[in-house]
Amino acid sequence: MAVKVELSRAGPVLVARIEGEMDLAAAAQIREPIEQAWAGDGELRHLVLNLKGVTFLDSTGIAVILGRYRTVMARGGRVVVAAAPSRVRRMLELSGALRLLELADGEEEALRKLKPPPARAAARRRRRRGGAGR
Amino acid sequence: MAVKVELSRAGPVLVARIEGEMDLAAAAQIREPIEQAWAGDGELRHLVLNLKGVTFLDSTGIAVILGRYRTVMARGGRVVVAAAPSRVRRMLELSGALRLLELADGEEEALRKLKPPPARAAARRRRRRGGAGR
Amino acid sequence: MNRGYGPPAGDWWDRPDAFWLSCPATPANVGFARAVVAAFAARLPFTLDEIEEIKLAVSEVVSNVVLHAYDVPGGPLRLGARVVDGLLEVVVEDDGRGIEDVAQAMQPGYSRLGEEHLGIGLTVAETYMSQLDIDSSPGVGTRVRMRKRPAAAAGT
Amino acid sequence: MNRGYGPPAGDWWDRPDAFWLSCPATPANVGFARAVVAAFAARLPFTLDEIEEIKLAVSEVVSNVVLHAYDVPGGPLRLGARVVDGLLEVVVEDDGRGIEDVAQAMQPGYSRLGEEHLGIGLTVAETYMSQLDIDSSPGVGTRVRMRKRPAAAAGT
Ligand SMILES: Nc1ncnc2c1ncn2[C@@H]1O[C@H](COP(=O)(O)OP(=O)(O)O)[C@@H](O)[C@H]1O
Ligand SMILES: Nc1ncnc2c1ncn2[C@@H]1O[C@H](COP(=O)(O)OP(=O)(O)O)[C@@H](O)[C@H]1O
Repeated sequence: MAVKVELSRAGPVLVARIEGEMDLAAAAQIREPIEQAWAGDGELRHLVLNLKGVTFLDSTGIAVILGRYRTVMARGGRVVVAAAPSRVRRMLELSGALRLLELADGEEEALRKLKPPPARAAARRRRRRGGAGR
Repeated sequence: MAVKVELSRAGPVLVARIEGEMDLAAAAQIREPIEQAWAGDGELRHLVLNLKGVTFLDSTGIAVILGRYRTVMARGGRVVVAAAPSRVRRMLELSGALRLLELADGEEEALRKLKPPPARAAARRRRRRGGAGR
Repeated sequence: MNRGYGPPAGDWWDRPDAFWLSCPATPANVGFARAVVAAFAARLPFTLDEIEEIKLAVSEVVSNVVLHAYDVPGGPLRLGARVVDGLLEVVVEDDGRGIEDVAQAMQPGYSRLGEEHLGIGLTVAETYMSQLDIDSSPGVGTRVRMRKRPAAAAGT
Repeated sequence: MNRGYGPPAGDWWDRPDAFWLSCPATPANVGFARAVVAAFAARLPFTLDEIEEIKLAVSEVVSNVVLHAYDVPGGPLRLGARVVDGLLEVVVEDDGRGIEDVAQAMQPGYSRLGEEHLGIGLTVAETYMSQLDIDSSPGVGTRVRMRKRPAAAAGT
């Protein structure tokens, strides 16, 4: 019945694995541990929501996801939804939430998406240094 | 929702594979095809009930099984219940139905149980011939 | 009793975690009643095996309403459940013929119908629930109340 | 309206394949209501995907009662379903504040609450059901009626 949320960390990324039904009864149980972990660690920048175990998602569940999107945006981060079952994905589409969220097939792909490729990262560092020199 | 009954024949044995919930709503849907097949074929002697796909069994479902037991007994046959899931088995026990029915792990074992071993069958034939000679 | 598709007894809503449902007593509603009570019971810490036991008890008692209560099938069936001090309470009511002799009805093997009626339904329900009470008035109706405590909550 | 945990409108039982349920409007009863309607709908030839769509619509409409109808949470929620000419009809009623402007409420994006309320619940429910009607009187209550025809039964 109850929803389950398991949190872990991969560098600047908070990973939340959610299992069960994402509805009104589950909203606070999902919102609170994520917000707490986020507020308690200023190094966190991105959020991965692994929805592999989600068996139901309604608009209240989507509102919980988009609420976390706002939290993450406030630090300039990104939210990636990983492993969403097809019904969950369809609901994310219908609601328009996919305009704001990124999708990944699994957690690994999600983490890869959030890691800037070394070449680009280096280029960015160079650019930044160049800018400071001007 | 609806229960499914699939019938097949192995020599003198009628095999019924039942899937779904064996309750009051399903009783007639299980009873009728079995009785019809049985009545329409005087060579049938034994019944195997494969309950592998049974997800629920209450006392009405057991009554349906014991009703078939009476039908089969009337021809001097036997009823073997095959592949019963543990909850179904527990209900068969609680109800006392196991005093009348035989259990088998699978359909093959059930059919083997109903085939008299060749040695014994031969012995029986000899005995019968001997008796006739007296 | 004799309240058709009406509401429960006055004190039912004293416990806020509760539902009350009416529907006709038909074979299709036996499985429906099982599913409804199982869905409600999920809010208590029952194991999957305990939920199956609850479904079995509900199935037996509701089948009795369909089979025994009415001469013409499809009369009113009322089903409620609530949480009472951490226990699940399930109530099943009908406005049917009633039971003359409740002690006899509870005997394993007793059935008012012959052929393919084992007379063990109430025994099965009693076995799997912590408590079962029957309140019946001949010609008026029958009310079966069952309670079950989650094993996980034992001693609390 | 304004009938507390009471029975449905007088003509409800004209269709014998029906149920009527009352319970308090609480978050836990959102999932319960979903499961109840899904169990009832199993008697019609809906696909598993259609059953999920029905659950979604029920979840949206019942969540609205929990979120919007009452100032103090836990007021009465009434839920019924029946089979009408091969269609599933679902009715959800409350005795809450009601909706002043139904057309506005139906607009995707409109919500009386801010923060984490998307205002798309009624749109989602309407999308997944064949029909959705709202009958609401401010200060008295709201009644949402939805219907869905099994795709397998199309043209029959
Ligand atoms: N709701 C009811 N209305 C009238 N009679 C009932 C009802 N429930 C049970 N009974 C009586 O109790 C008897 C025993 O019930 P039960 O143990 O469930 O066995 P069975 O249903 O196989 O007869 C029934 O045969 C019937 O006479
Ligand atoms: N049962 C109800 N009682 C009162 N107001 C309601 C009810 N259902 C819906 N509403 C109104 O309709 C609006 C839109 O509902 P909906 O589309 O489900 O979005 P949301 O629930 O996110 O606000 C609600 O914000 C509310 O003002």
